[in-house]
Amino acid sequence: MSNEQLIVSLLVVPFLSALVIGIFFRRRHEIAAAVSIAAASVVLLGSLYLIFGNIREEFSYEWMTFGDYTVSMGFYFNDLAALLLFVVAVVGFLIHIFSLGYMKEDPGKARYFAGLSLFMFSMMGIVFANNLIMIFIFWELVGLSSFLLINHYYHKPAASEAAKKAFIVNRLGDFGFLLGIIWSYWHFETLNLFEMAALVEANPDILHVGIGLLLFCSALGKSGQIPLHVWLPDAMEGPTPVSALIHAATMVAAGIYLLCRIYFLIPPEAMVWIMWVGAATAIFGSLCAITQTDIKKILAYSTISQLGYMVAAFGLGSLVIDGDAGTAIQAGIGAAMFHLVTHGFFKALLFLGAGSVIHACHHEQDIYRMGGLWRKMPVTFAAFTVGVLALVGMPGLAGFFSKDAILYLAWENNSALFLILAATALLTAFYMTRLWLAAFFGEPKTRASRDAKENNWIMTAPLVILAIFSVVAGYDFMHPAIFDGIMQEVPHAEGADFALVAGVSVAVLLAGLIAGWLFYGVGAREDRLEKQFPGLHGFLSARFFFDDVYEWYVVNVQQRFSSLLNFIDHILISGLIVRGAAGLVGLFSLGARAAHTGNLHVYVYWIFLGVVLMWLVVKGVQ
Amino acid sequence: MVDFLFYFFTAVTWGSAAMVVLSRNPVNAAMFLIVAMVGIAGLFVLLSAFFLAVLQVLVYAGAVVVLFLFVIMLLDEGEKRRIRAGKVSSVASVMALVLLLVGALSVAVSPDLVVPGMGEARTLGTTEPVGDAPREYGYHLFTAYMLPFQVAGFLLLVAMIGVILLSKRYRDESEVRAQV
Amino acid sequence: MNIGIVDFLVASALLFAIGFFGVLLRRNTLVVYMCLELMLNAVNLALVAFSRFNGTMDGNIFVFFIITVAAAEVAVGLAIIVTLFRRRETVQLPDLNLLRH
Amino acid sequence: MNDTLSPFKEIAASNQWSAILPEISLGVLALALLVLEILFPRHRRKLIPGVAIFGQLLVLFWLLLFYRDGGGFLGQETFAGMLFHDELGQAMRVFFLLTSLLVGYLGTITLAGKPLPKVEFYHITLVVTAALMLLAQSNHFVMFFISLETVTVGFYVLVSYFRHQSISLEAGLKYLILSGVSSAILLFGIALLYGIGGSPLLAGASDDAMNFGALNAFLKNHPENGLALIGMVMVIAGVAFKIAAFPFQIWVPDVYQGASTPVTAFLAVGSKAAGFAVLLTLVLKVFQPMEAVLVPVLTVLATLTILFGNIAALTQRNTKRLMGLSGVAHAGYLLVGVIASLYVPWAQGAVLFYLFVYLLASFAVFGVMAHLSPEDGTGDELEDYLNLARDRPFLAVVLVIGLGSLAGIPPLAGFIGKVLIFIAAFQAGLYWLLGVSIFGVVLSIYYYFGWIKTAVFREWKVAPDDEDEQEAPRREHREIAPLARLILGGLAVATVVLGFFQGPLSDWLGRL
Amino acid sequence: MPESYPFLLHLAIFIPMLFGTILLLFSGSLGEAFVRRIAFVGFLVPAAVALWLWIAFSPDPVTGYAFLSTVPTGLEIVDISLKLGLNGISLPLFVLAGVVGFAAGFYALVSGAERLRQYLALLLIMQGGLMGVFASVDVFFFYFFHEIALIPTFVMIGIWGGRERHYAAMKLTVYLSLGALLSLAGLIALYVQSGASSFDIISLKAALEGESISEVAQNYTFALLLFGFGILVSLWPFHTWAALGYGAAPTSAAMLHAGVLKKFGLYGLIQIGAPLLPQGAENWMYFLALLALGNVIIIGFVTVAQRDLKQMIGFSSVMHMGYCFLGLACLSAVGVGGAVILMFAHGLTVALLFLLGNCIYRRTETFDMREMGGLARNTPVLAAFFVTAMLASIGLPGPGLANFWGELTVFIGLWQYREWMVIPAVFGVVISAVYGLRAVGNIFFGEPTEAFQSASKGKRIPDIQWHERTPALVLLVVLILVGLWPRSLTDSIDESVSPMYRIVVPGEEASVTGDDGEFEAVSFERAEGPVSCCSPPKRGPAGGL
Repeated sequence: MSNEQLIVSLLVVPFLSALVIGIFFRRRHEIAAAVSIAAASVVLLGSLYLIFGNIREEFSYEWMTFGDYTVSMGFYFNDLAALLLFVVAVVGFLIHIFSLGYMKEDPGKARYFAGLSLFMFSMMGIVFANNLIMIFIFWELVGLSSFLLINHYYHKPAASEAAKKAFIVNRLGDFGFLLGIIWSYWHFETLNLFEMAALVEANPDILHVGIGLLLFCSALGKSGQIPLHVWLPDAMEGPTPVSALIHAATMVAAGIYLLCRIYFLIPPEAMVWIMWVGAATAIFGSLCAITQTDIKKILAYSTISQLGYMVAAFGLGSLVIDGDAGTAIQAGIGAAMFHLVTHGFFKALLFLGAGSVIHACHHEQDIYRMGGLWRKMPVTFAAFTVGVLALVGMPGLAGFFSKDAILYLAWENNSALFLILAATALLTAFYMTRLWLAAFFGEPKTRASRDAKENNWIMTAPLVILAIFSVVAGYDFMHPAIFDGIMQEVPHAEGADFALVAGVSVAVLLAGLIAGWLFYGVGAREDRLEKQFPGLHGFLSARFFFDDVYEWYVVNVQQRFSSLLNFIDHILISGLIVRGAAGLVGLFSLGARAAHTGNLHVYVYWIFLGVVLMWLVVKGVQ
Repeated sequence: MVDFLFYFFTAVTWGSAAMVVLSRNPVNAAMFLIVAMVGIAGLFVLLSAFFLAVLQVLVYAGAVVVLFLFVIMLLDEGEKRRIRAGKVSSVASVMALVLLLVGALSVAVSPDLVVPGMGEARTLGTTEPVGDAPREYGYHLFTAYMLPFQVAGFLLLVAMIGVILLSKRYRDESEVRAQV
Repeated sequence: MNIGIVDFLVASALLFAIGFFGVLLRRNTLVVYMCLELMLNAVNLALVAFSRFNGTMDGNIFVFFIITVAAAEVAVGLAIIVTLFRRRETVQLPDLNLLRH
Repeated sequence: MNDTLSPFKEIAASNQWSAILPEISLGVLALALLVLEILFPRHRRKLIPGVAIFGQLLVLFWLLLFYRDGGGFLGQETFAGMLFHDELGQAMRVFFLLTSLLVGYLGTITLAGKPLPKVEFYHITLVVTAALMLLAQSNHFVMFFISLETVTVGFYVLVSYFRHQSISLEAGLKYLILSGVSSAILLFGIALLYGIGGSPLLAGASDDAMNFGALNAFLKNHPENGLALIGMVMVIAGVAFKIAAFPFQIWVPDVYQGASTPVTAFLAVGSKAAGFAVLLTLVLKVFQPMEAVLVPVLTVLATLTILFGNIAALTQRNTKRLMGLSGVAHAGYLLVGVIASLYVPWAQGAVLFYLFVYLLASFAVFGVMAHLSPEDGTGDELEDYLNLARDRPFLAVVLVIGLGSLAGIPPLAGFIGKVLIFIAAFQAGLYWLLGVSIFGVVLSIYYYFGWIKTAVFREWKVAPDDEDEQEAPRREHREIAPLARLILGGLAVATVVLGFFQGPLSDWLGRL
Repeated sequence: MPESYPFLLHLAIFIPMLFGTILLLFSGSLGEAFVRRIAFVGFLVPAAVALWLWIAFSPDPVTGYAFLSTVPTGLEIVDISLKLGLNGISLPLFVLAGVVGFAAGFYALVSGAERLRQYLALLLIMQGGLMGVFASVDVFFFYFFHEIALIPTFVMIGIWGGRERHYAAMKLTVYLSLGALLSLAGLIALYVQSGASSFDIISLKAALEGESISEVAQNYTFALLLFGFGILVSLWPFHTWAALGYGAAPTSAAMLHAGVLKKFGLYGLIQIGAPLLPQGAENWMYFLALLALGNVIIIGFVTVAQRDLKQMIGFSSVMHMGYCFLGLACLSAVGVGGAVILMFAHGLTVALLFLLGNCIYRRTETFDMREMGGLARNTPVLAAFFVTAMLASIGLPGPGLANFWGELTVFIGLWQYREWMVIPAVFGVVISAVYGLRAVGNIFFGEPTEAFQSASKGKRIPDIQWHERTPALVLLVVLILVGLWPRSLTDSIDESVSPMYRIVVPGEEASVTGDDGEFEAVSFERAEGPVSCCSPPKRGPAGGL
């Protein structure tokens, strides 16, 4: 099997899996799961072979042509793609395994696994695509699989609503993305990444801020940046493994990946915007996370915050004043991708941990209704703890390295940004402590948490594996030469800078942990923040009113506007104009009918006047 | 003399025609119609159309109007039911009459319409009458107008059958009547 | 002998107008029908006059035909009127309004 | 004496009776019917309508098979210029024969069981048909007038034929007086034309001024002559009465409603077609030099005719009046074709084609009407057509095809007719009329389909939420005779087939 | 047997018509089983022919048409003859007509409609007309067949329709007749002015290549065609017949009309109007594009406000026609090609939606989406079908890839025409997502509503059944097939569209080359073999990231 064939088959296998399950095994849940996991394994093995075989390819097939306009199905596998593929394949496989346990009793298991396979297919497409249209296609497809999976519990109105919201908000982002693609096509005459890069290289002036910002819209939607982040917390209505896979580790990170993949299309002016959006998202996410009580929502906001980190890191690439721009951007990419990888592992771990907890507690998700779980679920607890520490950036764990790289970059470039990111780090430590303490310590607060017990190995094994990755992913040995294209670009602080950045990092971490410990205490039964600072809590739990604004828009603007247009359509066009015209003609008709009075004299007058009329016409012509 | 006769016959014709229109009693109208017909016959004579003049008196005055009179007597509606023209209708018809007169006169008088010199050059005095012996009619009717003549025969046949059809009483008439 | 075609045409046209006026004015079917005959006679007059001044016989022949036709029409028309009277007991036009609108 | 007579002999020699054999045979047939009525014993008299129809069929076949060339007189004048035989005349002969056959057939349905004389109906129909044929071929105003009056007098009798009904008589009277007025106007116009065209003072004047050819030659010299213009206007007005063009259409609804169905059909098809044949002849062969004023006059008439006919028909509920008013609209479209024929030679063919398809469709509809309202004066309202498709599906299909063709819906022949007229109009540059026609056709869709809707829709399924729709009681079932099926079916099939394949008729299109 | 292909075209048109007529005439005397069998054959033949010809399609290089044949009908005087053939533009629509016709017919066969024979007969006649519309090379017959197909719609709505059927049928017919007649006037104008005195598209083209029509005449003629056809395609604001009519129409009729017949107008503009009247088209296009945006945005929002499922599908179909118009407005190979694909894809999708909508109705006994909910629990497969169809309709490049191809291509073309128009056009995609997903959510997800529960009376609601599934699958398979492999259609479309419409080279419009020409000198040299890893652009063309 040639490399090309291998790559294509990596794309096709999950698709076939989804298709086969959809058509043949809708009711054969076990077979469906087996098929899906087999596909995931094939993807995993093939990916590892590709990645570590150091195979890099570019090729394409023509898909459609009109005149000079051609769309091709193109594949472009490079280091960047390899890095993401690694995360997708590994995390994806682990989550398939985990799901086997988590979804064991679910009546829609086959559907669920079909969705997972569909998602793997779509994600593979994004990873491999070599042109913007193909990226867009798979971009929408991951959106679809996300929709289907969020909607897994479709009988719950909340899930249905959330899925709809996710899809529509993503479409909003894709609206910009598509505009950007179309603009790019006419701007660059091509949509092939490879050719566009060459064009930009030959003539850097051809870049356009508008294109850059429109393409960034894609990440805005998928990666949950302000103001399109609203769908991500709601997306937690889906099964927890899905949240782990799609809404934490891979799909949402794809936005970052896309930015990195098309970095050369984004001029520095756009980078600045991107950076600030990222920073705002980072701090916003962490602030929102503080007041959430749903374990998954906390993690979701945390994800938003971390994605903001990555976006900010990417944007930071623009700010290196000295030294040439290319390197600077590379540094941003390096930092962002590095964090993407580590975050992928530890956030997947956290979600799976949460999933394990939820599963054990019979789908209880409120952290104040858990408690004391560390004793009952030791493996989960240990793994979750590793995840928490990685997330907050405990030195020695993966998160520390990647976060430091970003902080360093910020420190070098923009102190305001550095402060924001540092504050985010502090808040992260604060809310994760709250979660950790409330969920795992103290007394069990509900019967469910009292009866909770450790899950079987199918669910814990992935946790353990991910925990290992969360520990080691930051170390250089994890990144052999094959990832050099990216990893070499990750900025490493040295000397005083290192000391400073690491020092600040550790300081905020400790501050956050301690503050959290002190403020919430162990095994709290209720949210202390809410009690003591109801104003602040209220403000934060309102999540900056984003959802209210959207809600208001939908109900008061969109719905009313469409009702108005509907009214106009019915009353004005259909009623007044069309029916009105018909009515007018009808009136004439009644008049014409009335002219037939039945009186012979009137008829003779008609004839008489007819002759007169004809004569007048003759005279008029002459 | 001829001129006088023309004016006389014209006046008689117009006058009695006007009386046909205006007289209230249909019988009177019919009588005036006879006078008008005779006036026209007189004009025919002036135009040397003697055969037609005779025909006019015989057919119209002698047959047609008498038929009218018969019918008027037969129906004998008399004074029972007589609807007179309403105000609006009268005004309208008078206006129509004015229009008609204007039209008629403009046809006849306007120099635009009539070829210049037509009036003066060709008068009764200066032109020769065309042959008007009944034999002339015969020649024409049996040569050039053979076909119309035959068709006219059919026309009269149809008219005759029609009249019989419409006037004849049928045995089961009452039955038919009941249906309506 | 100075009477020319114009004079006859005036006579005929006015007669036609009077006849038309009668058709418009009168309510009695029979009188209306008589007025129609007046109009036909006006035509006859014009035709005979034209025939005389054009020096062709066709006009006269045509009049012959018209008289024939008129007689036939009157016969049929009066038959209709009589039959109608038998059914409706009226010959006034405004009464004939079963058919309208 | 010989000298005087010799020109007459020459003229008499032109009386080629063999040129009008079809008309003669109809006339003889008409007379034969009267004779047969006397000869036949009472119980045999029922056969007479059959004889009439069979005789006409024979004439028709003979005409189509052996008399296609008009007895060799095509392109010639006969009877001293009284007649002119051309392809149009040939086509109209066939047309009127078909009309008369169908009228005769409808007559058998309508007259059945009525205590009315039957033989006379066929007799008059035959004479009128012969006169119509002559009218279409006439080349001289005297011939024109006489045949026209024969037709008219025949129609007086036919319209009031159902004398047991007040409305029939009333219609007859209305037709009588209005037709009389229009005849008088027409005659006055002819008189003026004769007077001016034969005036020895004018160049180009003719001895035979009532001959169409001679008049045309005269008008070529004097297209602006005022007297001739008035004459033209009055003649056109007289013809417009026959074709029911606005504002001379006013008699149509009343008379159509009052007359019995076969007579209405005869009026709607035969009389109207004759008017158009005459109009074509007059416009193309006589008044053509006056094009400059003729076209505007006809344009105004056509515009108003189309608009008025369609608009007035929109809210009409009586089917006969509806057919009358829609017939007015059709007259408008045909007028467009007539105007176009001044510029586009083949437009005559288009008018002819239109007339033929109008015949087929009209008789299909009138045939259904005749079957539905044997009791005249009743059953002519749209409401009487409710549930027709349920109770008498065959009639419903025929009705739908007929109405569809009248509305100009493909694949029915009426559509082809309209398209040909439209193409001709466009080629002639009559954009305004084209626009008006299209507007008119859209309006006509409304009432034709409204009728179809009434006949077809209100049946079968009753939506549960439409409580006002209740199944109407079935009408009593009346057998449709096999012959009726054959004829109505034939009309419908011909309408459909002509929509797809116009071969037989387009023959004439090419020749005109 | 290439010689027999023209014969196949005739077969595809006249077999259904013939069978339909037979059913109509002898409906009383035919057994039910026989009726079904004959109707099935009548629907199958066009579909089979369409698919066969799709495979066998290879146009003549001179005319661009394949399978040409001519039958005289007796109107040689105006040069009208039944000339049939297919080119790259008509092929997709011919296939569409065959496929949708089969699906609609199949569904009708088993729909259990009252008076099934008549219903099938009308559908068959309509089907024959549809096949004829797209196979006609003669403009006259193109129009002719359209009307043949239109009239059965009227009758079907009137007899088998739903709420407001009488009004809807009348309005639809009068409105569409108006459009048809306007376009007929335009076609006649084209015929007369072209100087070809022929209704044959090929001759018309040839005549106009030599001497084109004056610009003023082009403007008027194109306006007639534009508004005539526009009414038929429910161009805003002439759309009000559409949703009403579809709302009232029986399912199979709605499928055929919305899916296929409606494309007639666009097809006419694309195949005849714009290529033959280039100047007129050019002058009118901006206006058309504005109206089309009205379709997209205004009707988009109106669709959002709909509560009735069928009305919503109807309005969404109106909205999507806006995209096709936008594609046409570009007058470029890309835009028009996109419009053709979109027509094809939309035809399949909307037919599918009407079909599934009826399946839903049969289960819920209402079209009001507010009274539905949670249906997916009982009917997961139906839900899957419906979701797929809806997503295809809203242009998701997912399972219904074909729609996406069309929309994308239209957008690409549109940018070149007027950049700002792309923004509202693409925004329409968001709107369609709103109503599409709302409908899906309301019908299938969430808790079953009380009304619905009481309607089902505790009965188990069956999932989609074989007779519903078969037509749906037929439609879906073709849709996905073309979506996955668009070249199966686009190659032939391109072949026809490219000579007719201008091909815009991107660089011409883009600002890139406006300043200096040197940019064009850049050539892309692709590295052979495996691309070297990890290099930023300056290190080689592979572009490391």
